[in-house]
Amino acid sequence: MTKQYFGFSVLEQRSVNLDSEMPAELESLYQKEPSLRACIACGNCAAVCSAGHFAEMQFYRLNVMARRGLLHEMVGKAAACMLCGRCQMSCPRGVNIRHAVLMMSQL
Amino acid sequence: MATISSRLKADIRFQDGLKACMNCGVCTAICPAAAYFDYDPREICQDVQSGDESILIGLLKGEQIWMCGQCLSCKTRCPRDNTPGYIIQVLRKISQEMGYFVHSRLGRQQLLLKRAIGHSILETGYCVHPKLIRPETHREQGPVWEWVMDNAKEVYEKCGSLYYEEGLGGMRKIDSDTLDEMHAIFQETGAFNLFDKIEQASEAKAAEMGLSFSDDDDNEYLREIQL
Amino acid sequence: MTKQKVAIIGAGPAGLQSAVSLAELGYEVDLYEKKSRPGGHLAEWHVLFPDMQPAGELLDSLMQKVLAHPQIRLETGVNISGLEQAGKSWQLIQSDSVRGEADAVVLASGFKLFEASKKEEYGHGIYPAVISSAELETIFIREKEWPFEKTNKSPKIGLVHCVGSRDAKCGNLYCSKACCITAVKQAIELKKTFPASEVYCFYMDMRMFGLGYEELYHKAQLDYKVQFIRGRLSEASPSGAGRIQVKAEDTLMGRPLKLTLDMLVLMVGMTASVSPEVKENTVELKEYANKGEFVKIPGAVIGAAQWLKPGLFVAGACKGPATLPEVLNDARATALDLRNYLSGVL
Amino acid sequence: MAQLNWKSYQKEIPDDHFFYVRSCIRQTFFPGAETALLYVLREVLKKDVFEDKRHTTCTGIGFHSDVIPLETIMTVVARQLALMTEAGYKNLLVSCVTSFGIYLEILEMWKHFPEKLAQTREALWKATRREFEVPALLTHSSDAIFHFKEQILNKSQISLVNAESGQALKGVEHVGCHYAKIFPQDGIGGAEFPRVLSGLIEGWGGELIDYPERRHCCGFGFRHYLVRANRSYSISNSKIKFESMAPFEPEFILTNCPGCNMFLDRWQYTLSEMEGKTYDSRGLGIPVLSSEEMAGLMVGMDPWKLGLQMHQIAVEPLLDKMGVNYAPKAKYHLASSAVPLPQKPSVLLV
Repeated sequence: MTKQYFGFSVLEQRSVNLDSEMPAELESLYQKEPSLRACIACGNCAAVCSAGHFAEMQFYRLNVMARRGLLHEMVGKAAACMLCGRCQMSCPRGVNIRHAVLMMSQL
Repeated sequence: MATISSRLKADIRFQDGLKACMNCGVCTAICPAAAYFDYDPREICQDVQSGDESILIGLLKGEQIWMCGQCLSCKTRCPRDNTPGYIIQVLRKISQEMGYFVHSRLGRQQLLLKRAIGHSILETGYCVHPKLIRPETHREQGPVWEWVMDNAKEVYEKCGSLYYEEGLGGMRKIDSDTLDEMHAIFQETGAFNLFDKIEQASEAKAAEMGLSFSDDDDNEYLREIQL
Repeated sequence: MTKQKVAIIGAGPAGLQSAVSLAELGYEVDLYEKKSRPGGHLAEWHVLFPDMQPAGELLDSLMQKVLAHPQIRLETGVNISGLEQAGKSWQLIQSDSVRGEADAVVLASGFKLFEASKKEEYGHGIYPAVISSAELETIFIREKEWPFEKTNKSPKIGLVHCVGSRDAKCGNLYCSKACCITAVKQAIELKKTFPASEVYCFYMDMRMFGLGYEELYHKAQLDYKVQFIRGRLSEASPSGAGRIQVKAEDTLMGRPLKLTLDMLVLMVGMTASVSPEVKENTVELKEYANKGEFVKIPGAVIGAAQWLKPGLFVAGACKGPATLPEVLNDARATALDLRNYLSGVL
Repeated sequence: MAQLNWKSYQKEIPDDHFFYVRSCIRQTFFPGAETALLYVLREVLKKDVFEDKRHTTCTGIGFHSDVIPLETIMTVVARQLALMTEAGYKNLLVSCVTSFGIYLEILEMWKHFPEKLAQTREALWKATRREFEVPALLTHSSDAIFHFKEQILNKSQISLVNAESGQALKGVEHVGCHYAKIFPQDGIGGAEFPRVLSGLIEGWGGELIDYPERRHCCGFGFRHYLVRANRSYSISNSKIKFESMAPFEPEFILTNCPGCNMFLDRWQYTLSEMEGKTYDSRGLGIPVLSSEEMAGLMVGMDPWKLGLQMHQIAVEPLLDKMGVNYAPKAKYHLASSAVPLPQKPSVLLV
């Protein structure tokens, strides 16, 4: 069949679909850095982030992306981290952020 | 000059539309626009609630306020009785009043809508009518629509429609006295003012973009904003 | 001199504790319960947050004290519909006739759970897989079956916070306080029952105000892998084979989110149970009907007596959402106020 | 689908004496639906339905596309009400769901902001020398059909039952967003479990099927359909609905909104051309009928006078199941000399 063109297209949904299969690497990320699970998305990490001044870098959002299975998006954003570790000092839940970002960017 | 905040608050739809947002996201969850676009009615509420003029100008100049489809599904669900869809109506109104709508690709389409729907109301008394739905610009209407249009008068009459004839019934020709009344209402209630603002801002934008502009459909600006 | 008598309306935790405290202070206590058995909501609960103590243990210990005390007389199946003041004493009215008399009264009528079906978009009462947090407790105490196949050992389960609370559409703008921690407690119990399950909590704010609550939340995340999604559930709909599709916004991502579940638990909030109408010499105890307010105590914050009018005290969650420890302490404090009143200090 | 709360959303629907206002979209795409409504009410049920030929669009589509100011639409609505007042009627009967929402919203605004009502009276007087009363009752055409559904069934030879097998026909509903989502109290059954269409499906013998995206918008979106480049939004949202209902194998979709009716019909065709896919097992698509069209069939109207040939999705499979008596060959027959038939779509069977 020749597909007709109508001047517009069918779009991809932006919704997060938690029914889709979670990537296998996700479990290994949490095994390597279990403290990731303790994040409460308070935003302290993003508030003090050195890279955040120049790039769209909010660590808590990386963590949410990972949990939603959006690893590709997460890895791309994690690259902006300079591993300065200020976030780790400010995290109220003791997440080992430096190590976590390192693990994220290596996925 | 009135601030955008005060312009917003002066509109009853804004008074009704934003009480106090608590950022819960029930609106975005079921928003047909949020399903496909980088659009988030919750964030719009938060932005507007901030009252920050630079944020508000950003909204008025941006693409996002034009993404809402006005289904008003958000109104049903909001636990704080807000209606993001009403806030959008007011933002769009102000964006047109202040000429900011031409800054965005989607905003510029207001000229098309003004010329299609606005003119149709004045000329025919209908927002839409069969002759507006030309098969060549509405291929999604399918081959049956083409057939309907090819045989329009007979098909409509068979279904009990007057098809642009005078009389009492569907798709009748609306008499000139009635259309005169519509004109008078448009004049009295500011619709022509809005039309003029849309035309003027569009014409200025066309000049800025180096595109030709005219009252008829044959100009570069109109073709550009259709894309 | 005969002992002074106190009547208590409601034999839930507040009424039971009031009865014990007042009897220990030396009063005769008439304890009236509308239902056929005492205990209130506690009698239908499995374990208590944050220590996972069986609810039955607490109720048993309260009941033992009540039954063992010779000055407490417990009557169940008695619906006190109003009060009449005659001089300094109070008459308790049960369907137009005087049921008893007392020198002071404690209203301890507790709360009603928000009726989950009123939050229509969640389909409670329509879709069997949608249950309330109270119904989940009855499943835990094995009075009810799981709403999914017995063979399903890895169910996907969602818990929705704030159902009937913080919601102008339901007329309840307040926070019911106990639901966040109840969700965390229930999520952990679910993971203990079904270790392979996936459990999601949909919250707006995690209100972990009590001692040990935040720690339990932390534990739910780390040890039980409960997932917390910041977004209020917008709707639930049937997606075939008895499953439920839910929609929320993942507000931290700024994107809509969809998920299909085997069971959806609605954390129902607290609503008033009676709305007293106070007149000069009478008090009508009106049943709460969808709209109504918790019993308001004038000047409660500045430490005034917890009474509606002199001699008519109010204890526990009928004044507003409260946790069990708060209710028990409030009952003790009310007993002290009441003693001061009857001994002429207050 | 058990429905718990719908009884608490009852609205008063008048038994007679309606002032009727038409729908732009319906007159354009489904003229027979309005013919059917008037035939059912006037000829079958002997109701008084008055129409004034001077009434116009409510301008709702222009309003929701932001080219008509609030004050303008209020005054245009006021003019319609003035015609009703002049004719001595109190019950407004509205064909269009967008209009229905507009009337509800404006009446509500006038209630909460009486100064707007005063301004509108003044503007209408200045522009047209007309005066108006607010209507006593506002009825959507699907409300009216719901209200008279038993009488319609009593006059009917057919029902939503497979005439051969005796099985109830499986139907899904799609209620237009502006019917009850804006003001749940003004729709039969409210916004979450509206009864206006589900009551017809069940009341006329069909089997109602609930599906996950039942409450999702068809995707009209006003400016999203009206500007060609934006139609992606429109078709993509309809697709959410089709994919969600298809596994339940509905035999028809019942709607109460002229726009939704058109989109759910046309987008099935467009999607089939774009993606090669149809949403039924036989490649025919799912027929989409409005409550007015269904009522017309029930009382024995000829499908081709009802305008069902103007649908892109073939309705014949549904007509056959229902046992409707019709002439298949007359579908595209017109009185004038033989005209060519519509072209066949490349995927969708017709």
